[in-house]
Amino acid sequence: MFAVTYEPLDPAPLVDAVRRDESGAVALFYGVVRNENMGRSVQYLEYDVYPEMAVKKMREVADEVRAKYPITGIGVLHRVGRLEIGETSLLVAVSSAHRVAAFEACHFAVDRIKQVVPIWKKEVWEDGEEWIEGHMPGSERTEAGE
Amino acid sequence: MFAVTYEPLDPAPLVDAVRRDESGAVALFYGVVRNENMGRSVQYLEYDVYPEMAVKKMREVADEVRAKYPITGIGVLHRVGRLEIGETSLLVAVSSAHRVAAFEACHFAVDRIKQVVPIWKKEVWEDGEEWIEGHMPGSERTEAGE
Amino acid sequence: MITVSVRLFAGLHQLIGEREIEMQLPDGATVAVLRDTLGARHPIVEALLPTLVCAIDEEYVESSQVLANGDRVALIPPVSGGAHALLDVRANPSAEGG
Amino acid sequence: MITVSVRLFAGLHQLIGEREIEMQLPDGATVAVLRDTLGARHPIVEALLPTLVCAIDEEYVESSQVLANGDRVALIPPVSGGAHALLDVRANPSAEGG
Repeated sequence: MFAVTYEPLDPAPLVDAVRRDESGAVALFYGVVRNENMGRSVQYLEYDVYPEMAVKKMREVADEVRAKYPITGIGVLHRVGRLEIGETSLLVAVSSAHRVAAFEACHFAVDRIKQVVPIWKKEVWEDGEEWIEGHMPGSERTEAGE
Repeated sequence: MFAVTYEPLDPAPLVDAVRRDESGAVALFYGVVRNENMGRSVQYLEYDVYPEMAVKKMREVADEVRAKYPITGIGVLHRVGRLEIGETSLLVAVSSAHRVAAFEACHFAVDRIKQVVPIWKKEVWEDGEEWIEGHMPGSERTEAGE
Repeated sequence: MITVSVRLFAGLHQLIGEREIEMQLPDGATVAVLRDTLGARHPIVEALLPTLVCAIDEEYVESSQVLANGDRVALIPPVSGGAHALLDVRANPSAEGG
Repeated sequence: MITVSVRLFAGLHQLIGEREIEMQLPDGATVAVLRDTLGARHPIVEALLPTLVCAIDEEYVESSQVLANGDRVALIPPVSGGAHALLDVRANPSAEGG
């Protein structure tokens, strides 16, 4: 299960989808909108996505994880659009026979997803906003609050 | 939230309970009944528990995790009684501002829970059963299928 | 004589067939005495006894602990991940999923 | 002349105010030409252009890639974790929660 959606994320079907009868462990990661980043108080986040490519890249990350760890299943859901503090933006579920592989593979998958999946977030503060894009040169401009 | 129950486990209230507005990540671990162990086909598991002490030890593990990692919340649910293949026996949820601490603290918590919480499981095969108790001397006897 | 209640778990519970039993012990009896007395009364569990640790009021106690009348004792088999390392009894973690 | 459609995301989308635009380019135009042309037409995004990578049919392509009439081009800003390491453009992961 690999998807991008504007709706709230539901972990239950994702966990069901990755579990096999050989699975003894499932590691599930929630990326959550928190109220602070780099010392600034965040009001909400806005995520943008290139949907077709995002799902394709999620599947490529899954292949990479399967090649690297003895897992029995993997799935990724990403929410986009406007998200409030406490809402879940990302779910990554990995199942394995044993817990060490489930934890390590899930952690690696999250790292890779944040590197290669074309999804961007804009932080909105009381006095401005900024697209968080690997410190692209334009960030000073948007920081001024356009 | 720290509890032992005979009912199916629901992760949603556990995740809600550990999340704070400062949390950017939640790592959730599912221990799941799998169909095979040590080369033998498992029919189902039976868990026994010393309930008062189990919850007390869960809380001690949580204190240990809080002292070791910068987390924002932790909770543990363990199911006991008879569990079928694919059912969830253990949920451990850890929240943190950042994902590295959430993953590492959750993994550590699961390891410690399996070491110190007085909960035991019996594997039931087609031709016998055994309490999995750190290879206690009596295991040969129960292996014969009493 | 003192009377203590003894809670049984896992293999011990299954072999004896009771969740909780009462035991009469001489005044000044220790946990070790309780264990020996249980083995004499239920020879089927004798092999398990050396692996057990004992808790009173949800705290682990040593074998030398003297019991008091009315104590609720729990006899705790090794946890799969090696709980007994806590009391240096033995710790052979079983290979386990999850 | 060829006509390509260009999809815009994140800051680029916000600055230009369109999700997708059409651009006329000379025959044989490369991705680099497209980028320069976009900068000339929308000076407000000029500072962003060096950081963008380009995808056609959901595959990343180099700046030297020659465009064909009807291509659907996506202009992709850096992902926070450093997607652009893939093409050796730049990778400055932002400090990020989650």
